[in-house]
Amino acid sequence: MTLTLETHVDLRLWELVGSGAVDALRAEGLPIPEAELTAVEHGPGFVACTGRNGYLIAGEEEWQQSPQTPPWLLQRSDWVMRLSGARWSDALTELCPHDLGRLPPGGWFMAAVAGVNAWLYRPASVPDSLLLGFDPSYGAYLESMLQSVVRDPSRINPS
Amino acid sequence: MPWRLLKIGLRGAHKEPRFFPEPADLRDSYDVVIIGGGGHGLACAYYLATRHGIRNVAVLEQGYIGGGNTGRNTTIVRSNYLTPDGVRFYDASVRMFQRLSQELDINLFYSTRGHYTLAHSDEAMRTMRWRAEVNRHLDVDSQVVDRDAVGRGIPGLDLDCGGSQPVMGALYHAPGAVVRHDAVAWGYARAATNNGVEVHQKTRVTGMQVENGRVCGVATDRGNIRCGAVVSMVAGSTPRITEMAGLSTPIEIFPLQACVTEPVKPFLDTIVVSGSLHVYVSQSSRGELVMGASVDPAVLHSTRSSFEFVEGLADRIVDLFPFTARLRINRQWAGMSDMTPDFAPIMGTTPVSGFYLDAGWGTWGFKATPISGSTMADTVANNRNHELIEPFRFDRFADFQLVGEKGAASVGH
Amino acid sequence: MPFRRSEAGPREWIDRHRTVHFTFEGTRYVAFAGDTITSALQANGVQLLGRSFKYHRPRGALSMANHDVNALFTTADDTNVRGDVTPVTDALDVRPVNVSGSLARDAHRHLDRLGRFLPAGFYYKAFHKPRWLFPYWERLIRRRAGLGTVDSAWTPRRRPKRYGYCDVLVVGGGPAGLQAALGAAEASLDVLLVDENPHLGGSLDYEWVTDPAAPAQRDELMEAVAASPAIRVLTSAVALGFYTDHWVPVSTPEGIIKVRARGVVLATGVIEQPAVFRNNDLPGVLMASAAQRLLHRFGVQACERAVLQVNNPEGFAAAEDLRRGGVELQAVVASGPGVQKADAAALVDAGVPVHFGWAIVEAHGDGAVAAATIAPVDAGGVPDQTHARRIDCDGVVSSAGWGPAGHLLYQAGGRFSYDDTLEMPVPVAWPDTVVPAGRMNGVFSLASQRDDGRDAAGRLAAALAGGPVSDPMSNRDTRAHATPWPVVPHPKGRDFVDLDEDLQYKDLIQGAREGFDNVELLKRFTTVGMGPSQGKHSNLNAFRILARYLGQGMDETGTTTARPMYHPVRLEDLAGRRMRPWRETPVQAWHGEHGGFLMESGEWERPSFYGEEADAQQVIASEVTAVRTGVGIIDVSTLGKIEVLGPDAATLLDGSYTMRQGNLRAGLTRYALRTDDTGVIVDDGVVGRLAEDHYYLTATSSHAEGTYQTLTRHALEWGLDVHVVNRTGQLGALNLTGPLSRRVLEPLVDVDLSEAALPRLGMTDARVCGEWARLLRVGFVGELGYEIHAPAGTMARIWDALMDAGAPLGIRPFGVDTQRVLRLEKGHIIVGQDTDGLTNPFEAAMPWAVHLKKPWFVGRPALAHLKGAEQRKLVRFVMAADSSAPLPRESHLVIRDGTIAGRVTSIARSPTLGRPIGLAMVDRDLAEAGQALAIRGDGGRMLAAEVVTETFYDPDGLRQNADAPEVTP
Amino acid sequence: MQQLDCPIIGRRPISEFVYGGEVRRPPPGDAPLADVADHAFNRTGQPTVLREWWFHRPTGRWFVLERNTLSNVVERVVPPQEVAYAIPTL
Repeated sequence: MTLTLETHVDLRLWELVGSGAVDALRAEGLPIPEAELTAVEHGPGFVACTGRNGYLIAGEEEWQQSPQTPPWLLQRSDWVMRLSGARWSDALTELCPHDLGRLPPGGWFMAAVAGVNAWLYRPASVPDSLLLGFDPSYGAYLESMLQSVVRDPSRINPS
Repeated sequence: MPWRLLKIGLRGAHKEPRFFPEPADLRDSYDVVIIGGGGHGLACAYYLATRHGIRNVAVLEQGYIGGGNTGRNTTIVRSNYLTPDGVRFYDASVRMFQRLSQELDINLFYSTRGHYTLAHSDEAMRTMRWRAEVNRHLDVDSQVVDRDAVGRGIPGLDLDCGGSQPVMGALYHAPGAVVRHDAVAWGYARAATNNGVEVHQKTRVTGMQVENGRVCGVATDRGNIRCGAVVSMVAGSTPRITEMAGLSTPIEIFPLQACVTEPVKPFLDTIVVSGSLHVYVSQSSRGELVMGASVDPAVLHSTRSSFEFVEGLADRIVDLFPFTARLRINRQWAGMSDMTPDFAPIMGTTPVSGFYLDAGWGTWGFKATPISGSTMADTVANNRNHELIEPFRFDRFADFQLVGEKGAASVGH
Repeated sequence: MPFRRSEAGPREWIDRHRTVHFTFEGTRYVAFAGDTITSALQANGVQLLGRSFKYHRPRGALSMANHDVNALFTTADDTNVRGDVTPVTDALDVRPVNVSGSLARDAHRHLDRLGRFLPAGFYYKAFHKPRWLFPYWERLIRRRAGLGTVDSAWTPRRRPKRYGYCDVLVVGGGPAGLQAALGAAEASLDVLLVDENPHLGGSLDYEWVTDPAAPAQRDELMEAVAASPAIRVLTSAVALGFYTDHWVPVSTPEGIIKVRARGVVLATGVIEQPAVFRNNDLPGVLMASAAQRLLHRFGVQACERAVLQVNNPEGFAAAEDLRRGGVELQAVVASGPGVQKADAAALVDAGVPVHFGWAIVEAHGDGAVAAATIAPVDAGGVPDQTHARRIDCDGVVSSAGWGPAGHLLYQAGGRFSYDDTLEMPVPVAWPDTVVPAGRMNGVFSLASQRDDGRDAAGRLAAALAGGPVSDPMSNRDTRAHATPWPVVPHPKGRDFVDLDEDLQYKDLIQGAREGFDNVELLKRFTTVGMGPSQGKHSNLNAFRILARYLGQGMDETGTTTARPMYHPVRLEDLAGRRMRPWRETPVQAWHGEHGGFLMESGEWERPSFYGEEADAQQVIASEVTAVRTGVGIIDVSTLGKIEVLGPDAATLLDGSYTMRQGNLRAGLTRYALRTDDTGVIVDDGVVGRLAEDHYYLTATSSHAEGTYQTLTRHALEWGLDVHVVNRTGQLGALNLTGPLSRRVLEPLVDVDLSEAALPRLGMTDARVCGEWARLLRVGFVGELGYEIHAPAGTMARIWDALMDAGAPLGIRPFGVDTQRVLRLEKGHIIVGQDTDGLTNPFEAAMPWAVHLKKPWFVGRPALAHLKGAEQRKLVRFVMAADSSAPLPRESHLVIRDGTIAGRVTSIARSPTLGRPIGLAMVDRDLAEAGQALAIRGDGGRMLAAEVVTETFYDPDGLRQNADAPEVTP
Repeated sequence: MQQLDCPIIGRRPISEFVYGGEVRRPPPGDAPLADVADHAFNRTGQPTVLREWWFHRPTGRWFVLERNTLSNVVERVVPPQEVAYAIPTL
């Protein structure tokens, strides 16, 4: 069973924070996640609610950094990778203490992966794949960690 | 074959005298009650009896002697501290340790091995130099050595540390030693009891009587005791005792863990500490690697072990000594460290008359055993702080007069 | 074929169709695939497997279960290898540990004769007088230490660790464990079943083979487990310990799996305990379960003619088993409450002499068992020598009783109590979600073990469902399975209680007599249970001996703590894959390609300067000059960068920093100093305001995360309406600085860079090279300068564009070391270098940075009292320009009247001023202008310096004016 | 490894958290030295149920937990409003 790692997923990312964020999303015609730490699919990406009046938008939109009134729109440079294959969650058992096999399609999760804070999104419409995003300064490190997991044929799983 | 062993062998082992007397009943009054039958408490009792003629002393231990941090530490003795106050104090301790086997007539296996504190950054090198300069100013043998000298002094050390945080140099402290920790407690216990002190194991202090700002007794699970002086030398249990005395302190309790490997033939003759990697290691006279790291991240009054501790420690030891990868961890354990904000102890008189405190040892209590015992005995006998412990006085926090030991303390044993 | 192999058995682990060749002490042997080192050597008739730790006594197989360390070996790349459980592989080269020369002719074997001179704790009593001789003895003793030898050429095999998850973890694949796994699976729980052996089955494979009902039950259980989709199985998998919140690391041949279970069934079984008699450690003396393991798992007969001591029903069954396996039973002795004559019926019928009320008092032999002496014994283990009989034999097999493998249950908070009926400790209390089952729980018959497993699973399922948990059903046996006193002390000793540590009966008695008469002190004094097998075969007997010595019960005597690991585990396995997060700035590649001399700085790697290390001083000086006279550029992406947004942003920053930030005008920045509750400096940086409700600030690289955490916490505890966004890695940053910096930048930006439009300390959003960026006019290095912060994805482009634009003006990249010199020339501090863990702003000579007019900020209550009370102060000093003496170094001491009066915190030869300058933290009365300082340099050489008060370079900051006339490079 | 069970983020391993220490309320800016020193240094050292700050790094959230420092059991998650206080401003 193949497991593949796409090391650079081309998505534009924006962070929307401050009062009026929901209205702004609505005004842009973007879907609105129903609760904190959940996400809804949006084109090739998603809209995730990361906290009170805080949203992470991943998609194809190009905006300007916002005018200086709330809600503020901040450009993000997250490094995004995609792990694909039926056993993607097994691969992450080496790097992440959470049982990601239980993350449902459409599920969103923020956790430490190989010691780096990351967000994880399992697109509802693409079976067996996971998007991971994180601070770009850790990109080369996490890429090397994930590559070594994907390439290691000796991966075991209790079975 | 030493004469003593010949004698034992020829006459049969069973004729050896008891180390400790049979347990006695608790009396209802003593001159001095020492809470805590670890190294500090037993040493204090010994010096009270032998140097100050105060023999009507009870040492109360809730478990068994030496069963707390005395029996849980990694047995390192050194004096390469950062502040002159700390250096003087621990230097006096090292000097006492060096002759303690003979004084107590018990072989403590006091073994001078040399102590390297590795530096992996410019910042660490600056701190090492600072310590070396202060040490040498006070005639303590410490020097900064460069990377090559570290390589020569510690065969098998990977100076590149597995690929990150390479060793840049070290503070080398020749007098650094290891010593059989249990034997320190036993030696003091025997010598103290031989001089009239009573040691009561399995005796828990449950309360303290303070009247008009003066201590007049303690309650125990075996009955009440009247006394004129109470000395608390209980490390991780300190806040429970100070609460009984109605005192607030800055002491917080954090678990400190350690572990040993199976015994292998000696290959590591020195004590190696890495502040940046947060590990320290030495090889015991049995051949085990004795290893430790920094305290656990959160307050906890428990000696439970955590797996993440051995994982993290192993990860770093394998970086430092790659060939030890195949050694196996046999056993892990934990003690409770009484930490202070400035990483220096709190010693001497307190606002409660007759109540003396010896606490705040953090991760360094064992190496202070003889000097703590002797200076506290002197302090109790004269009801004023011994000059060596004056900088560690109880009320220094109220005056914002802290001891700056924290700079040397990211990890240090 | 080797002579000891028996006929093939139904459950054996070996594959008789595959042979492997291995070498032991230079001799080649043949074994079968599936053999362990110990079984293979036994099969080849090699009985002498090791030498003991202290006396170098000959040792052979004892438990065959990794409960002793008689058989430890060194291979090409490992040592202290456990022969009982380590498979032989082709071409394996095995040597014994702890011998000098060969096993048979070990040079230290004569130490055995010195035993009487080396009693327990002997080393506390000798060697320390005279003091000067101790190092001699110490060297001698140290050479004797340890077992195996490590090889400094070994390299780590860092294999990944994994996380595992299940509803129910079942530890132990014997009858109780198998049944518990099935029970949990039937309750729709996801089960992970682990067993340290390479095959499931546990005692079904060797102990129950004489029970006619057992094979069918075994097959039924094994098939059901294999067929259950809810059960995953891991074999050769050791559960190392039980940690907080059902965290059980399992060591497997492929690496460690850290299992998080919701509930755990501990069906870990029992550990057979040796009988204590003289020479009970001779090769050929082994436990009955070991003989059965050898026979049924490996097809090896432990011996041909045996004398057996059995104190329990299992022992009689084992005797019958061995007899049927072809061993001649010369005599069977049996004593204690665990013995019922009916158990011996089969043996008696077969004509085996069975002596009730007798025990083995001594084994005889030189290097291997040749005979045993048996005698009637009383309850105290005292033999009636008048009836003693010596019987020739080549094997002595004992089944004295059992101890629970209760380590994990103990660690989980379970409690044990000694059961006077069963004559073993049994669990009496445990958490609802950690349940014991099977023999460890005092349940012995096959049917009851299965019942117990089923009950355990049921109770656990109820607990996990949050329902009421019924009281445990007692499946416990109601008869003894051991003798309370399996000890026959011998006047001549060699009656071993702890074989790891060579401890004899008299050692324990002596320890107790000397006052070490509680379990913990006895353990520490005698070292009982402290060897590599951690008391698995020794603790119970030692506690029995102490209890009897003290005349008290077993529970009153107590036990020692069962600490992890259950079996020792390799450092490399614990370490796992090397994971050290490291970070890169957006310009990282450029530095490498352009000669940056990179140094680690926390998780980052930063250029110290651009050039060769050997030329460092020269290169740094030229970089300084480039900045002072032209233009330089430095990557400062590692700075913390934090956005503070919302109506209460000003309140948050006013409360968090020492200086006022609420009155900052939009478009300006201000120095920002952060202290803690004690008034000690924590960090510094710059706070800028973009709008009424919008601030942007920087923190030092090492405090970026800490600043973010502090601000978010304050926002909560002060109940503020504010968002704090950490953009540290999201944005890159560079500082373009020097008198020509404006000229380089101007063509690339869409904003006016005049002093009026973007003044000193100004901040604005702008487009640089068409990309969004934020410009900050900063002055850390003392020249006109622009920090440019931009998204990580665009930073490299901006950097390149600036390098191109600056090329005609001689732009130079500069590194951190250069920046340190530049800031020193300006007298700016570096927090953590010029300050220490106790420095407050007044000591750092920065009273201007503390706005005590603010009613409150973190640290204000303390600083209000500390002002004017400082006893030391940071000062600037200069040294003579022409001195050829080596400079003092940072951390060299200031000495006055022979005492320490301060220390140098920063020092450099200033390229701009042409003389050494520095900062020192000195006693307050030395902090006056013109004060002479004596600094003790390398080699104790005293060096003279003078305190100055004025900033070394450009005290009025004229050079930071954007409209200042340009100097010509 | 211990887990902390927090609102919204669920059960998380303690390795994802930063310990923030005991929740304490600072004295006013002009408090007497004794009060300042008491707040700055003294701690509730004895075993008890302690209110503590815990920061969850992956989601950037602070939690206030009441934890028994003897048994290590988290007994309650405290809403931040319960520990909030107003700071004096200009």
